[in-house]
Amino acid sequence: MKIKPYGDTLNDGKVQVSFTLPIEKNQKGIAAAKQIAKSMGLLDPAVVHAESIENGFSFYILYGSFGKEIDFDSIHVEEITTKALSRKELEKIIEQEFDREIIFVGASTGTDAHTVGIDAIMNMKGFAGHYGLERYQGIQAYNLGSQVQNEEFVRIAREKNADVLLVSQTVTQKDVHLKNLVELVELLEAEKLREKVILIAGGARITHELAKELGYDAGFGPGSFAEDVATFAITELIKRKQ
Amino acid sequence: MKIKPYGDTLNDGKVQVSFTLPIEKNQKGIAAAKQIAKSMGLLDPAVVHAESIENGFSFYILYGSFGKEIDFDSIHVEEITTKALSRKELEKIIEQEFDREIIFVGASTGTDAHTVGIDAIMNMKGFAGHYGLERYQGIQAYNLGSQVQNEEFVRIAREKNADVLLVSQTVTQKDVHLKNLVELVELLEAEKLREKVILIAGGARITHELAKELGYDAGFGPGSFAEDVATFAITELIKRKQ
Amino acid sequence: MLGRKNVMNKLNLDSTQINDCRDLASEIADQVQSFINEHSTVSVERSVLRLLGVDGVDELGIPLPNRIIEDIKKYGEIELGASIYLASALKEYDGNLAKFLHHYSLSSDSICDYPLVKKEEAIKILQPYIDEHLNRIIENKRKRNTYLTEYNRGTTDLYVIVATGNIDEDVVQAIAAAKAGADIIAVIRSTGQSLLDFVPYGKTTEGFGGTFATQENFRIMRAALDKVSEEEKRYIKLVNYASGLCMPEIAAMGALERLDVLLNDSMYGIIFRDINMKRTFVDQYFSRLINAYSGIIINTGEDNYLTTSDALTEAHTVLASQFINEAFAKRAHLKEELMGLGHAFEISPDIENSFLYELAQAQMAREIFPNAPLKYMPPTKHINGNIFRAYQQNAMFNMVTTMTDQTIHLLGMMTEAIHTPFMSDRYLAIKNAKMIQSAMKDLGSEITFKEDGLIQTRAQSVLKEALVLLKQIKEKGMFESLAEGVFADTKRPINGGKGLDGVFLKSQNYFNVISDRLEASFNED
Amino acid sequence: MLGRKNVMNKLNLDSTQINDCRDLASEIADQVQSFINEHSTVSVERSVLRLLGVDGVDELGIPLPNRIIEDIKKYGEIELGASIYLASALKEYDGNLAKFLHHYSLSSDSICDYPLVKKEEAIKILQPYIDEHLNRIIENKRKRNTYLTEYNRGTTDLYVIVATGNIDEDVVQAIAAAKAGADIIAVIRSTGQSLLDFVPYGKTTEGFGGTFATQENFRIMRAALDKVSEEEKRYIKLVNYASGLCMPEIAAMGALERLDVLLNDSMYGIIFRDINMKRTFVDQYFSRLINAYSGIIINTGEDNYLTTSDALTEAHTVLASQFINEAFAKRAHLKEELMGLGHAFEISPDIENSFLYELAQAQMAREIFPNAPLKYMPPTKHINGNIFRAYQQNAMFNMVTTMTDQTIHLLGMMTEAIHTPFMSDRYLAIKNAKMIQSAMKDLGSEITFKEDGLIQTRAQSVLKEALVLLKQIKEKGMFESLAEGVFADTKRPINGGKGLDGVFLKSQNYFNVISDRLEASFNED
Ligand code: B12
Ligand code: B12
Ligand SMILES: Cc1ncc(COP(=O)(O)O)c(C=O)c1O
Ligand SMILES: Cc1ncc(COP(=O)(O)O)c(C=O)c1O
Repeated sequence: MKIKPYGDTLNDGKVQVSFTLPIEKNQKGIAAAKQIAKSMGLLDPAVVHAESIENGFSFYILYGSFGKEIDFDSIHVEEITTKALSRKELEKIIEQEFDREIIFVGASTGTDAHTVGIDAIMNMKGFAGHYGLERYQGIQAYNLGSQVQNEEFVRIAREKNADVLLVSQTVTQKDVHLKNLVELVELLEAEKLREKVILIAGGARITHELAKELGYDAGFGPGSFAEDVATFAITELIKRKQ
Repeated sequence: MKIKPYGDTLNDGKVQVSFTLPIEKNQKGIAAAKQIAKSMGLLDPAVVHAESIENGFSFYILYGSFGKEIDFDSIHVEEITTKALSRKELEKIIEQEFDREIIFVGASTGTDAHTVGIDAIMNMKGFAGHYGLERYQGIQAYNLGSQVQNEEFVRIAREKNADVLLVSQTVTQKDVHLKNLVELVELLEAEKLREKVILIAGGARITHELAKELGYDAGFGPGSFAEDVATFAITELIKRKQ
Repeated sequence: MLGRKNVMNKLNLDSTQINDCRDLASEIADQVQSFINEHSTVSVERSVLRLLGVDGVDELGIPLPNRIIEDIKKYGEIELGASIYLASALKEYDGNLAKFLHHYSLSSDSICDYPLVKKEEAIKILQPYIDEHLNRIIENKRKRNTYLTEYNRGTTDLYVIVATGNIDEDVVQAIAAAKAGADIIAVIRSTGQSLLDFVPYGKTTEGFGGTFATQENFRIMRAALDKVSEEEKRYIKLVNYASGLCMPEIAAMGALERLDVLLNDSMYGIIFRDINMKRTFVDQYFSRLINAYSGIIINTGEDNYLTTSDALTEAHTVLASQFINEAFAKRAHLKEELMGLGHAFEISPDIENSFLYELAQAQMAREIFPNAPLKYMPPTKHINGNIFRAYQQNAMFNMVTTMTDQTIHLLGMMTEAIHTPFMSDRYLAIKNAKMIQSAMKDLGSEITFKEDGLIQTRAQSVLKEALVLLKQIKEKGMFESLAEGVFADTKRPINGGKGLDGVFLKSQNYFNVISDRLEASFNED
Repeated sequence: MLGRKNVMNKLNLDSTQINDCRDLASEIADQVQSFINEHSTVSVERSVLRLLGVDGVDELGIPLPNRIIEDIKKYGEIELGASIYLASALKEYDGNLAKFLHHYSLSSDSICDYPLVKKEEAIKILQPYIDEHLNRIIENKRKRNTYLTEYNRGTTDLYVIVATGNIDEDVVQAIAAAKAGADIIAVIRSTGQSLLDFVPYGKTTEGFGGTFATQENFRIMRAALDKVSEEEKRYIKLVNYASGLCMPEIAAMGALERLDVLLNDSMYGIIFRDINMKRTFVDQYFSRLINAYSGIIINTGEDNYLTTSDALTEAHTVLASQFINEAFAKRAHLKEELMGLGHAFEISPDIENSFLYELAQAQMAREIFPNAPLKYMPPTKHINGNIFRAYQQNAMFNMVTTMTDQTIHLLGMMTEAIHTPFMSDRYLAIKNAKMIQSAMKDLGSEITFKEDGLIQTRAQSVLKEALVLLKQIKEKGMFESLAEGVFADTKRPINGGKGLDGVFLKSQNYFNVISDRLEASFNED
C-alpha cells in the first residue's frame, strides 16, 4: 500500500510546517520560506502566516502537499513483539524457572536528574495503576536514583550481581543522552560485564530501535510499564539460560 | 547569504511538521511518519506526538532538522515596489494628469460571496482607518457586490467605461479562484477589452506573483488598503497614457 | 431545560425591557406575516409537490418539481397553487403518481392539459400521498425521539462541519468526528447552491467549499450517522442549510430524510445572498412550518452580522434580530425548544476585556431565551493564519459556552483563516472543547458577576440598544428597514435581489394541501 | 501591593488557621536556625572570599576561592572562618589583595603560612574590600530601583527561560524575548552544575540543557538586558539559580552583577539534588542574607513537588513548604516583597473541574501571602507532545494568573515535553499570555465565588491539610521529616547526600566579616 499524508481527501498529501528564519519578516522572507517548503518536496506551498519575532527573526506557518508516496508495506519496525505478561504470571514463571531472585539495578545516569520515569518502572507504587518492580515476588530491585555516574553504576551492578540493568535518560539536548548511554556500554565491555547482563534503556525519547543501535538489548519509551520491562527481561534471561 | 531554519542555534535547521496518515496509529504508523519526514530532507526526525484520530486515521507531530541551505541572496520576489501615496496626494495627481474621473469597477466574482475584502478597498468607510475608493475625489467607484458572474462583470465594465477592474476572490478550495480568474481574462480578451483596462485581483490567498501569472496587472493580499491599489492603478494609467 | 446550571438572573437584566422587545418584534413580524399570508412562491409550490412524492429529474436533468411549476407558470395559473394541478393530472392516471410522472417526464405534455378538479376532490385524490409522506415525517420524528431518549447527552452539543465537496469523503470525515466526540455534523453546501432555483438531484461528489445538498446525499449521511450513533450510543445529529432560493424544498427534503437541524433564518438569504426579501419571507414561513411539524431545530444566522460589521458596536443588532426570528418562528408554530437562535464570539481579542463582553453577551442570550437551543458560533473574523493563536481563541470561546450553557456549540477551527477543515483540525477542535468542558465543568455555577460591573453593564446596554433598534424597525417597517441596511451594514432594495419573479399573490381559490394539513395539526396540539 | 486588584477575601479562609500555620512554621524554622547559627560551610566561606574580591582561577583552572578554602581545610582551621586567614595574608602584602592573589595563584604557598592577626586588626585590613564590594551591591540596588521607578510595569511579570547552553546564543534569544514582551529572563543552568562544588569561571559557550552560571556570563547577560531595557523602556529582570552546592557563592555573584531574582529554596537542593540537608540549611541562610542585602527576590521551588508527586493530593505540601520557606526567609531578613514563593499549575487537565482547583489554589496563595511576589509555574507534567493541546493548557494557566494577580508568571512552552524552548516557542508563549492578559483583564475583579462552592471548599481544605502537616513536621522536627520523605515523596537521610563534608561547626573564635556587616545593616533598618 502506498500512502501519503491526508488533509481532507485521500492522497492530497497535505502537511503543515512551521519554522523560524534568521531574517526580517518581509516579502523576501516569505519567498524564502516558500522555497524551503518546496525543497522539502511540498507542491504549491502556501505561507499562511508570517510574523516578525523581533531581533531579526521571523516565524512562518505553511501548508502544502507532499508529492511523494511512501510504501507502507515495506516499512519494517524494530519492535518488542512479546506481549507483556501480568505481574502474577511473571512471578509464577520466575518461581518455575529460577531458584533465586532476579536482580534489577536501575538509575537515571550521568547528570540526568529525572527520576519520575525510572521510579515509575521500579518503585513499589509504580505508575498509572501498574505496580513497579519492587513489588514483584522473585525480583530484587535496586533503584539508585538520579545523577548516578556510569562508573558508580557499574560498580554497584557488580556488587549486587545484577541480572538486569535499567538506565533512564531524559535530557537529550545536544545528544547528551547518546554520549552517556554509549559510555556505559563501553565501560561494561571494558569490565567484561556487558555479556553478563541484560541492558535496558528507557526515557521519553528512547525507542527500541535507538537502544538497539547503541548496543542495548532493549529500549522503552513513554507509556511503558514495569510488566513490559519485566516480561522482556525475564523472557530474555530464560532464553540465555538455554 | 545561505540560510536555514532556526530553532535555538544558528543553522540548526529545526522545523516542526504535522500531518495525518490514513492508517491506524501504531509503531508502523510512527515509522511511516518518520520516513515521510526523512524524505522531506529532515535529519533525525523525531515523532514527538502520535494520536489515533479515529476511523483508521492517525495524527503525527514531528520535529527535525532541515539539512539543506537556501541561498537567500538569489531569491527574487515579484513585488509592487511603488510606495503607496496618500489619498490627498493621489487626488492631486489625478487632478493634474486627467481631465476626467477615473472609473473603478469592482466585485467579488463567480460564486464567491465574500464582500468584506472588496468593501474594504472600495466602500466609503474603508478598512482599519483607511478610507475606501468611493471617498476619493476624482475616482468614480462602482462596487457590484458579490456573486457577480464574469459575463455580468464584463458587461458592466463596458457599460461604465471602466479604467480599472477590481476582482476579489476568497474561496480557493479546489482552486475555484484560479478557474474563475482565468475565465475573466479570457472573456476580456475575447471582448477585446483586456488591453483597455487595468486588471487587478485581490483576496486572502492572492499574491502579486500569482496574479501576474494569471494575466493580471497586479495582485493584492491581506493587509492591502485602498491607497495601495489606487497608487498602483493611477501610476499605471499615467504610464500607459505616455 | 433539564440539567442547565447557569440560567439564573446573573446579569440583572430588566424584564420589562425584555418584554417590550418581544412585543415590538411581534408587531414587526405581524406586519410581514400579513404579506406572507397573501403570497406563495415557486419554491413553496415545489415543496408541496415534493411532499406529495414528486421527485426525480427529466432527461435534461431538470428536477420534476421545477419542470411542473414552470409548466404551470407558463400554461396555467400558478396563483391557484400546485396542489390542484397535480390532483387534476393524477385523476387521469387513476391517482397513480408514479405512472403520471413517468409519462410526464418522457412526454412534452403540460400538466395544465387536464381538466381541473374541485378542491374537495383534489384533496381526496392527494390524500394517500399526503398521508404517506407526512406519516414518514412523523415516523422520523418518532425515531429521533427514541434515539434521544435511549442515549443520553449533555447540555451542550459539539457541532462540526464537513466540507469536502464529496459526499463519500464527507462520510469518512463525519464518522471520524463523531467517534472523536462530535454530537452534530453539518454538511456544508457548495458555494453558489443557495442561488440555484432548484435542488440538485442524486448523489454528488463534486462541490466547491462544500457538498451539494441533495436528498440522496442527505440519505447517505443520515444512514452513516445512524450507524455510528448506535456504535457510540450517542445520537449524532445531522445538519444542512435551508436558507436560499430553495428554502422550503430543503426543509421538505430534510423532513423526509430525518435531518435534525436546518439553518433557517428569516432574513439571511436577503442580507447575505441578495435574495429578494418578499421571496425570503414567504419561503421561510413555509419551510418553518415543515420544520415545526418534523421536529427539526432551526438555526438562525445572526452570527453572520458580526463577520461583516463590527462585533463590539453591533452586538445589539444580533439581539434585535433574534427577537424578530423568534417572532417569525412562533408564527410558524415552532416551539421554543426548536428555536436555535444564532449568535457569535466575534469581538477582536485585541480589545481590552473582550472576553468579558463575550461572556456577558452569551449569558444574556441564555437568560433572554432560556428554552431555546442557542447556536453559538466560534471566532472566525479575527482568526488569522497563526494556527496556535487560533487554537487559543477557540479555547476562550469554548470556555464561554461551558460557563453559560450554550446548546449548539460550533467548534472553531485552528485553520479557519486558511482552508475548510482538515480531518485533524476537526479532531483537535473537539479535543480542545472536551478539555475545557471537563476542566471548567462547574465554573459557570461557581461564580457570580459583580453588581454593575463590566459584565452586567455590557449586557444591560446591549439589551437597551436592541430595544431602541426594534422600536425604529417597528416604526419604519421590516421591509424599509432592510432596505436601509439595518443588519450587517447591508442594504437590500425591496424589489431587488434574486427570486422576486418566483413570488405570486395567491388567488382566492388558491389552496395548498400540505400547509392546510400542517396548520390543522398545529391547531390540534 | 500597588495595583493589585484581586486580593480580597474571596475564599473565606480561616485567618486563625493561617496564623497557626505561620506560628508552626516559625517554630520549625527556629529548631533548624539554631543548628545553622552554629555552623558554616566551605561554600559560605568561599562566598565571603568572593565578596572581598577574591576571583579568578589558577593555572589548573581551579577557582581561587576553592583553592584557598581547600588550603585552609588542609593546613589551617576552617572552623575559624576564612576572614581571618585572608586578613592575615593581606597584612604581608600591604593589604593589597591583587598582589597577594597574583603570588598565591602562581606559588604553592599556603594561606595558612602567615601569622594570624587579631579579629579587630583583621576587620581593619579587610575594611576597604568589604566597603568596595558591599557598596557595589548597594549601588546595584540603587540602579535597579531607579530603573524600576523610571519605567512602569504591570502587576504581573512575564518570565521566560533561555537555555541554549551558549551565552552568546542566550543573549540573542533573550533580546528577542524581551522585545516580544517578556519582563524577566532566566538563564537556565547546565544540567549537573548544581552538583559541582565550585562555580565555573569566565564566559562559557557549552552546556547541556542550559548555560553555566558564571560571573562573567551574568555580566554579559545583564549588560545586554540593560540595553534592551532602555530601548524598550521596561526594566528586564535577570534570573539565575542559587540552590545547589554553591548556593551562597551564586548569591554573592548575583549581588555583584545585579541579578534581580535568584532561585533560592531552603530545601530544593536536599529534595531534588540529594544535597545534604545540613549543608543546604546553612548555605541557604547565608545566601539569603546576601539576597536580602542586595534586594534580590528569591524564588522558592515548591512547584517541583508537584512534578514528582500528585498535584491534586499533595497541594497542601506546597502550602506547608511555603510557610517554612517564609519562616526561613524572615530569619535571613528578607522582606515579604522579596519572597517569591513558588507554586504551580500541575493538576491533570483530565480531572473534572481541575481548572477550578487550580484557580482556588492560586487565589489561596495570593490571599495568604498578599505581599509576596509569588512565582507561579506553568503546567509541565501533563504536557505531552501535542503542541496544540499544550498551547491550550498554557492559556488556561495564563488565565489563572490574570484572575488572581500572580506576580512572577513563568510562561509555559508548547514544546515543554519535547525540547528546551525554541525561539518561536517562547515568542508564541508570550503572545498567548498577552492575549489573555488583555482580553480577560478585569475578569478577576468582576467575579466572586460561590459560598462553600467547589472553589472555596478546595482552598479551605488545602489550608487545613497544610496545618495538619505543619503540626506533624513540628513534632517530628524538620530533619527527621525530610528523612521520612515529607516533600515530593523523596526521602533523604540526615547525613546522606552530597556536600556534608563541607559543613563544619564554627569555633568560638569564628568570625565572618561579611555576615557581621550584613547583620549589622539589617539591625539598623
Ligand atoms: C518532571 C520534570 C522535571 C523535574 C524532575 C523531578 C524528578 N524527580 O524527576 C525537575 C523539575 C527537577 C526537572 C528539572 C530539569 N529538567 Co525536566 N522535566 C520534567 C518534565 C516536566 C516531566 C518528566 C516526567 O517526569 N515525565 C513523566 C515520566 C513518567 O515519563 P518518562 O520519564 O518518559 O518515563 C516513562 C518512559 O519514558 C519510560 N522510562 C523512563 N525511564 C525509563 C527507564 C527504563 C529502564 C525503562 C524500561 C523505561 C523508562 O517509562 C516511564 C513510564 O512510562 C519534562 C517535560 C515533560 N512534560 O515531559 C521536563 C524535561 C524532561 N526537563 C527538561 C530539562 C532540560 C530540565 C532541566 C535541565 C531544566 C529545565 N528546563 O527544567 C532541569 C535539570 C534536570 C537535570 N539535571 O537532569 C527538558 C529536557 C529537554 C531535552 N529533551 O533535553 C524537558 C523535556 C522540559 C523542557 N522542554 O525543557 N525536570
Ligand atoms: C466573513 C467570512 C464569511 C462571511 C462573508 C460575509 C461577507 N459579507 O463577506 C460569510 C459568513 C457569509 C461566509 C460564508 C462562507 N464562507 Co467564509 N469566511 C469569512 C471569514 C471569517 C473572514 C473573511 C473576511 O471577511 N476577511 C476580512 C477581509 C478584510 O480580508 P480579505 O478578504 O483578505 O481582504 C483583504 C485583502 O485580501 C485585500 N483584498 C480582498 N479582496 C480584494 C480585491 C482587490 C481588487 C484588492 C486590490 C484587494 C483585495 O484587501 C482586503 C483588505 O486588506 C473567512 C475566514 C478568515 N478568518 O479569513 C472565511 C472563509 C474565507 N470562508 C470560507 C468558506 C468556505 C465559506 C463558505 C463556503 C462556507 C463556510 N465555511 O463558512 C460560505 C459561502 C461563501 C461563498 N459562497 O462564497 C473559507 C474559504 C476556504 C478556502 N480557502 O477556500 C474561509 C477561509 C473559512 C474556512 N476556513 O472555511 N464567510
Ligand atoms: C442561516 C444560514 N443559512 C444558510 C447559510 C449558508 O448559506 P450558503 O449555503 O448560501 O453559504 C448560513 C451560513 O452559515 C446561515 O447562517
Ligand atoms: C528553587 C530551585 N532552585 C534551583 C533549580 C534548578 O536547579 P538545577 O540547576 O539543579 O536544575 C530549580 C529548578 O527549577 C528550583 O526550583
